[in-house]
Amino acid sequence: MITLKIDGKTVEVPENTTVLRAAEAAGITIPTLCDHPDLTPYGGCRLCVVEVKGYRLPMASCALPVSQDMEVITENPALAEARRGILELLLSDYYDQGYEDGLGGSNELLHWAEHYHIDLEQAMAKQPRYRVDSDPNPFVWVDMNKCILCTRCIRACADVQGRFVWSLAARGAHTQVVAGAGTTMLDARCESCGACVAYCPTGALNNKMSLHLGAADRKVTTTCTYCGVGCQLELNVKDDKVIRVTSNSDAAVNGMRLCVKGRYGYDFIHHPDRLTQPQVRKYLLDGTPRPPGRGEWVTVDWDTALDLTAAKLSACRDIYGSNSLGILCSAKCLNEENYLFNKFARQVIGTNNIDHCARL
Amino acid sequence: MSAHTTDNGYKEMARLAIEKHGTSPDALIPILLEVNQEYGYIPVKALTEIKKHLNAPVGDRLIQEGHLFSLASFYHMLSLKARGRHIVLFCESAPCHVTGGRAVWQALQEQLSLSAGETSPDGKWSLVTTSCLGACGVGPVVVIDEDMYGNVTPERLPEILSRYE
Amino acid sequence: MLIIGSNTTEQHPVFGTMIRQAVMHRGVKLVVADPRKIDITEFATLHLQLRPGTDIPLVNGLMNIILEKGWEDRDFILNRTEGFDEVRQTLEHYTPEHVAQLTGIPLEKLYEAAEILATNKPMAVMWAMGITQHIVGVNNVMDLANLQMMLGNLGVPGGGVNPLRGQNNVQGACDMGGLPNVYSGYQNVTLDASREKFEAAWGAQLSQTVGMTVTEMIPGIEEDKIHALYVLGEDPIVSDPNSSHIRKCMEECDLVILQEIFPSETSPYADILLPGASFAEKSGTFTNTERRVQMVHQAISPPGEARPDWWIIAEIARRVLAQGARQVQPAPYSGWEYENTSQIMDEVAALTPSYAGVSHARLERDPAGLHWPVKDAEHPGTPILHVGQFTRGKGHFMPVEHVPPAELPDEAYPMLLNTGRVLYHWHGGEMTRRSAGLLEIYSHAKIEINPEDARMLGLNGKRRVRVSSRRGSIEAHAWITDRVPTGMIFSNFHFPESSANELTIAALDPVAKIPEYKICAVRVEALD
Amino acid sequence: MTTIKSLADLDQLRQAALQNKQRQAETGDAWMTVDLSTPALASGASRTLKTILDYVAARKLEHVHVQQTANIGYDSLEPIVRVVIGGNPEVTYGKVTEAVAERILTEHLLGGKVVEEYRIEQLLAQLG
Amino acid sequence: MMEVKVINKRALVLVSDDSESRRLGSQELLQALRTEIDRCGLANEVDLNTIVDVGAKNLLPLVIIYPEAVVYGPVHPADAGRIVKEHLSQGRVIEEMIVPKHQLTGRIAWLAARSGALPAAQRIVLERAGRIDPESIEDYIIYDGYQALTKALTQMTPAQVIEELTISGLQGRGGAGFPTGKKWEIVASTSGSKKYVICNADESEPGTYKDRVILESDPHSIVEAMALAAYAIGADEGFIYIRGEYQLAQQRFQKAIEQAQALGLLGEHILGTDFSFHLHIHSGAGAYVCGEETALIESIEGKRGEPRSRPPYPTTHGLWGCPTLVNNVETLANVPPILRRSGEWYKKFGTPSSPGTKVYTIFGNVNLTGVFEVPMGITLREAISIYAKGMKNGAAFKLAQTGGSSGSLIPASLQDTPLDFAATRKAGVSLGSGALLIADENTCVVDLVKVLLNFFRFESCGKCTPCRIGTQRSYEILTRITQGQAELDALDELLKLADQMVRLSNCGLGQTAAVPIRDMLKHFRTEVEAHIQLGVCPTGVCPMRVEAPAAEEMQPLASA
Repeated sequence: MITLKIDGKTVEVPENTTVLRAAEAAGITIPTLCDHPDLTPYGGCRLCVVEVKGYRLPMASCALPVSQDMEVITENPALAEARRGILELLLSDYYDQGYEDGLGGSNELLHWAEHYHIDLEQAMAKQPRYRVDSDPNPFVWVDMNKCILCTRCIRACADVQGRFVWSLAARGAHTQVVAGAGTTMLDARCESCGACVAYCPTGALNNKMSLHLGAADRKVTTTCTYCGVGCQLELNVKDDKVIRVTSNSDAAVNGMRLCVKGRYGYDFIHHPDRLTQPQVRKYLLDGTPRPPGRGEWVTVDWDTALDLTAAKLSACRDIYGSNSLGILCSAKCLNEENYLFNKFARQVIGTNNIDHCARL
Repeated sequence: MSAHTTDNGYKEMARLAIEKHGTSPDALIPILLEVNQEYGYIPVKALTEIKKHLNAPVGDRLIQEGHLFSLASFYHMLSLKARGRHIVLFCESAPCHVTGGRAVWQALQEQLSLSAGETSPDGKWSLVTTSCLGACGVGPVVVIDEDMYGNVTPERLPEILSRYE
Repeated sequence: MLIIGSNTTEQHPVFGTMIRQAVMHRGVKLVVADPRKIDITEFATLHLQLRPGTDIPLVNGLMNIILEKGWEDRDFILNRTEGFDEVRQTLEHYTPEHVAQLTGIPLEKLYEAAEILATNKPMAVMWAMGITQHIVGVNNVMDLANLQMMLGNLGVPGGGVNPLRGQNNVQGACDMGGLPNVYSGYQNVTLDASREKFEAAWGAQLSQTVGMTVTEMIPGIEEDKIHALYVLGEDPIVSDPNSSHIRKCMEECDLVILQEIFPSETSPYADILLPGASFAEKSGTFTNTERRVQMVHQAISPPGEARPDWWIIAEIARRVLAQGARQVQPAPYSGWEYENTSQIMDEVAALTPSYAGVSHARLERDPAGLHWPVKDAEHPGTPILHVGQFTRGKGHFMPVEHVPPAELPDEAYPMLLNTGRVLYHWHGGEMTRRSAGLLEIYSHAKIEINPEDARMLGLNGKRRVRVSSRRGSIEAHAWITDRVPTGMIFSNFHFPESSANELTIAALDPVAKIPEYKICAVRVEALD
Repeated sequence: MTTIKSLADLDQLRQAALQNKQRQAETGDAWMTVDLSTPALASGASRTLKTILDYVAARKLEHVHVQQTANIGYDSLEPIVRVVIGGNPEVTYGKVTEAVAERILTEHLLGGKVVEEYRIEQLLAQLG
Repeated sequence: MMEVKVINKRALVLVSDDSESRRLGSQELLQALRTEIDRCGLANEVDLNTIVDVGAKNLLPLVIIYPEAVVYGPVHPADAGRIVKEHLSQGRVIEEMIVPKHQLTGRIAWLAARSGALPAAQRIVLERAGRIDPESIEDYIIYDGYQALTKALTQMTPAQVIEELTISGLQGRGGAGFPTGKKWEIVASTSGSKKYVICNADESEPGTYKDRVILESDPHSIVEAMALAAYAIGADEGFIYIRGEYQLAQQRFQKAIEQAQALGLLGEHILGTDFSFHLHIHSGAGAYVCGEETALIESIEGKRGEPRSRPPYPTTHGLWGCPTLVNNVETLANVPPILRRSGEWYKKFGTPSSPGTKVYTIFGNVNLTGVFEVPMGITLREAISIYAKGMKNGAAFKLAQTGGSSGSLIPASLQDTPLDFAATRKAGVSLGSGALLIADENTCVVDLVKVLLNFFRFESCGKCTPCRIGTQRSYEILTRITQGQAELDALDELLKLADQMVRLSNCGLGQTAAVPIRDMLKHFRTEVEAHIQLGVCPTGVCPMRVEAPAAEEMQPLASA
């Protein structure tokens, strides 16, 4: 363990902890943009500079390992001025076209700009440098005018997804983030997991499906409906509609990770094909024999449908015996629902003919 | 060059370069330099071929075209754009600048009818600026292909350029 | 780590990313056994490109080498297991040379794999349907257990025989008694004690015989054994093997009740169609492949008149019980009056020892979820099974012999068909085909064909093929790729119009009744 | 060449090489040493070298040995060529273009007369 | 046979001419000296000039004569004849007129270290340059080659090698001047089974080509030095990172490696001992920033040359995370002579605070360009007058830039500052790599600084904000000034950007990119303001009108 002083507070942290994390442990927030706890430290944006006794110049706390008896100051007028300067430089390369980005006009960059009382109007670039929506990926919106080259997308793709779609190209003033060999994301073997979007602090990468839908009213944490990993995700809800899916570092199984289906495969929920009314075949209502192909559908109310179902099931049971019925429950449904089906088959029908697609 | 720019050509080139330099990470830039030398630039197809040979995690990364592209666009001796038959390198650093480089640069652009980074339509010349080549004692310096010319003046240029077909 | 029969990065993408990171950042040595060059092989120290259906020879061969080299964990075998000698005898036939011949894996790779797997501890085995969807599925799994017991890799963190369950709540559906042989918590229906317990709880007489599996029920229609099917959120036409046969059976069924969120390929065969709620529209729990029980929270209301499935089933149950011949006595859990799923979970907990400590209130407090068994309200859950002791006491080695697949390529059907899923779609594709972006990226079925085969078949730039088996035929786009070896094609079943299951064979594992989706013989023709 | 194992080995090698040079000097042969450093090459040293080699070859001057060295430090006086004949003091020339090289060969090597105006001392004196 | 070539003797005489000296007769002295020099016919060989603010009041007026750097004082007009006759004509130092060393104070105190020997004769690093065939290991051995290595391996422990180096006081010649012995000591004492030696030959600082001269002229000296370093720190593998543009140096070095291997001086069991050392060449691919040692390491590791955050330093966490010694070519070239002779021997050269010699490159608007090696502590004036043979076409000296693009702009008024590490640091200028760009009165400082910032904005790796964006914004402002488009507050903006670059950049590139801006505004503010306020470029270099659009269109590299 290493003991050091941050803003006068004595902090004890394990070796190889960064000053930034040590400050966090002490409840001190240091502004950052390029840093994220899930990602390899980068030390690029320089917003997190602190003063360290023995060093002539401010040090980037996100990349500085603690050392014994270090004395750190995280905020003072000189550092505030330095941060303001960094933000002004970043903003001088940042251009907002003014479209509704679904972030409610806020992102991490703008948050800190506001925190340090920067006049956005004056500080922002006066013209765009890149085409907006420059990648055809159906899920990821790319607007490099908002990119501050923090490389969180690059590191997210590498450190979280293990896919290496994004990288930096060129250098100096011409440095930019590109997909693959300057191709489209999909051509660069992007799996559209959206990790890059999840980690982007400026909205340069954004969720295309959610772009003009505004901010969510609330977020509901739930478990993904696709594979057996059981990822936790946040359904962002507005006007009783899911407008976005986000991930959260707190999720026990997956953290910020999600796959393309989990993050973007949610629009089936609102698909017009959804069944919204019980339907029964007309012949059942008419009490006539079943026509070939079972005949036409009739939309009915629940009572009709439920009564009919119950009547047909009990009739079948009573005529052919309990074991003439088969119950297929579902690996997509809740535990509670599957339990009820098991109870239904065994208690109500009296059969063990219950199965689901575990084998398929 | 055309024989090389077939898919098989790229494959063969990638194989040879890997054979020579290996697949460890420190071989990446030497491999790219080799390709650049072979083609005068680095075709994206060649990156794909190289990548195929490197497809095992290298340290904390899996080498994809993107990383190779990133390297190729970072290092100035590597080009991602096709170049002309002759590459004219002009040193634009301060030492050459104060000894008359500006005039030479003007003259070069005029005589080749090219701006920085351009290739002539007939594919003969590419004009490229470079930072210091370490021959400041004889600046201004122009390099054409492998030949370095020191103490260049606008007046000397036509004779120098005429040496190239 | 050994991944066998799992295309992890496409089927369980988030686990896939974790495995990638483990290789890159923790230096985990990864061996992937798969007939295809799936994506995760990029991260593998070694890729064993075995012939389909030769998992048992491979695993036996690896064990043979392990014994030859003396890498087995003698203490573990002695203290924790039984039946090792029989396995040892069986393994004698699986000499590395013989195994190399059967699997098509070069001898030196077998040795290399055995060394990696035996000398890096702990070693975890990850497997999925590539192991189970064979006529020898159960034996495949047992053989993997043999391997892990031999190496002492059970009951330790980072070890184990880890199945990656296909669907989100396949684990939960099994846990909850959605199986013909067990009640919730794997309480056997043929065991008097279990049956009596549930009879007492539910107030009804229960059947003593094991029921039919899905793969028996549907063909059972033809045999007049089954007259009615009540199907919840499943699409047997697409997901079951030999679709044309399924269609014929469904057509004949007297009564088909389908409870779904979308009209499916199965709905033309339904008589009653009940609109269910999607996962976003109801609350309850799912249990993931790690046995972790987690909350599902309702975020929005169901569309129109759609209702949560638990509500629908309870309504039907009440109505069925109200009429007809079957009597239910008053009992602690005989009723069907549920206001929410929390009450249902309380009933589950009361009747299911492994879920005894699970309640919604507890899960709300701890969003990380609980790994069952959770023995009571204070029990912390069980992330790792078999620590110190197996459930049954000693781990039992089961000798396993190679059985060739049910249908192998022949002159008429010279190619081998392997099936599975792709990243962008899921199962029958009911949901993913209704997601615009997913469909944009992956819009139609693609048949993976090796370039060499493509040349032999005269594809010659043509992109459409017809694939036929003894059971049916589909047309689809060809994806010429060296992901598949020569002689083998790969197809998915996400697109009804060209579903692989038109072709697959309904040959079943004798124990688990799992169809052999992974292997059948087909013929491929180029189309214009 | 055997490998070196000690200071004595190294010294032996050094002595042998020195003696070899000494013997060469005693023959009265001539050595022309051309600077082939980068500034030299940028100033046309490769052409100078070629001129010298061609001249020597054409006239079959077997007693003239051409060798290379590198940068002595006067970049603006490149190409620099050094001439030593037998045991005589060496003469260093600067700005040795092809034409100057021919003059040096003809006048100095064959004629025994130093081309004064291209002696490096002369060139340096002119500068200040 | 081949003697060291000494540059033509040419003297520089400086007479103190501040107000105190004048009061004591410096003007008369100057006149007397001029007359005597003319009388003796030395007008073409001796440069007579004045010096101000020498700070040694009790000795005034004083006379300093270079290249010997002898200080006479106080000197009366009557002494002029003797000085010219004895010292300048006959080359005899007049011992009794020399100021006692302990009396030297103020700004010329450093001269105490200057002995009477001719600096240019004291070649250590370039001892063999231009004398031997660089492609012949025999030539190298004839001139004492591999003696140090043989001596070290057979007679010295690694600790003794480092000790000798520490005694010598050698400081890194790449620019920072870190004590070399100390650096070796740190790497040697860091635990780790694998260590590396890296020779930084990525000499990209514009105008610096001393390392190229060493590698092209005497590659074996670096092979030997790297083997010595490896032995001292316990490494068995080394890389020399040579600029990709230095093809000739690469070829010659490759040949040297092969020759050394053939003689058993590299490879396994060198000289039959347990010491093994494998040396590889790694070619750069065109990136200035890779001269920064951590960027260089990243580059070897197959990545973009982005400097790492420090600490930790390469001495503990270098190549592949292993302890790594990174030394500049010139630094290493000093090592074999030190070990062959001794640390004490080496300390006799240069100044007490900066022992040894320094290799300078000099170019620009001067008569003789090239490379020269002198003891630490010569002045810029000396370099121009004596080694570069004065300004070209008789133009006036306006400014020098020392140490390449990142170095200081030194105005004529500071040309008597001695060029050693301590004195330059004190004067607020950086000695850097030893490049001396000499610019005359026809050079526009704004135009020059714009060229420098153009360089930096392309050479910045792009990683950190202050450097990537700061260099670009600075360049844009400078461009506006040269186009007559700037307001006076642009200069405040420039200073603010410079301050951000210095304080907040991740590495030296961004930090030093600000130096020329600051120096420009410190020494040449009037000239800059003339552009803005008068709308004229005093030297007539800048166009003072918009020629082309200043803003650059940038499209994503993505082709989509």
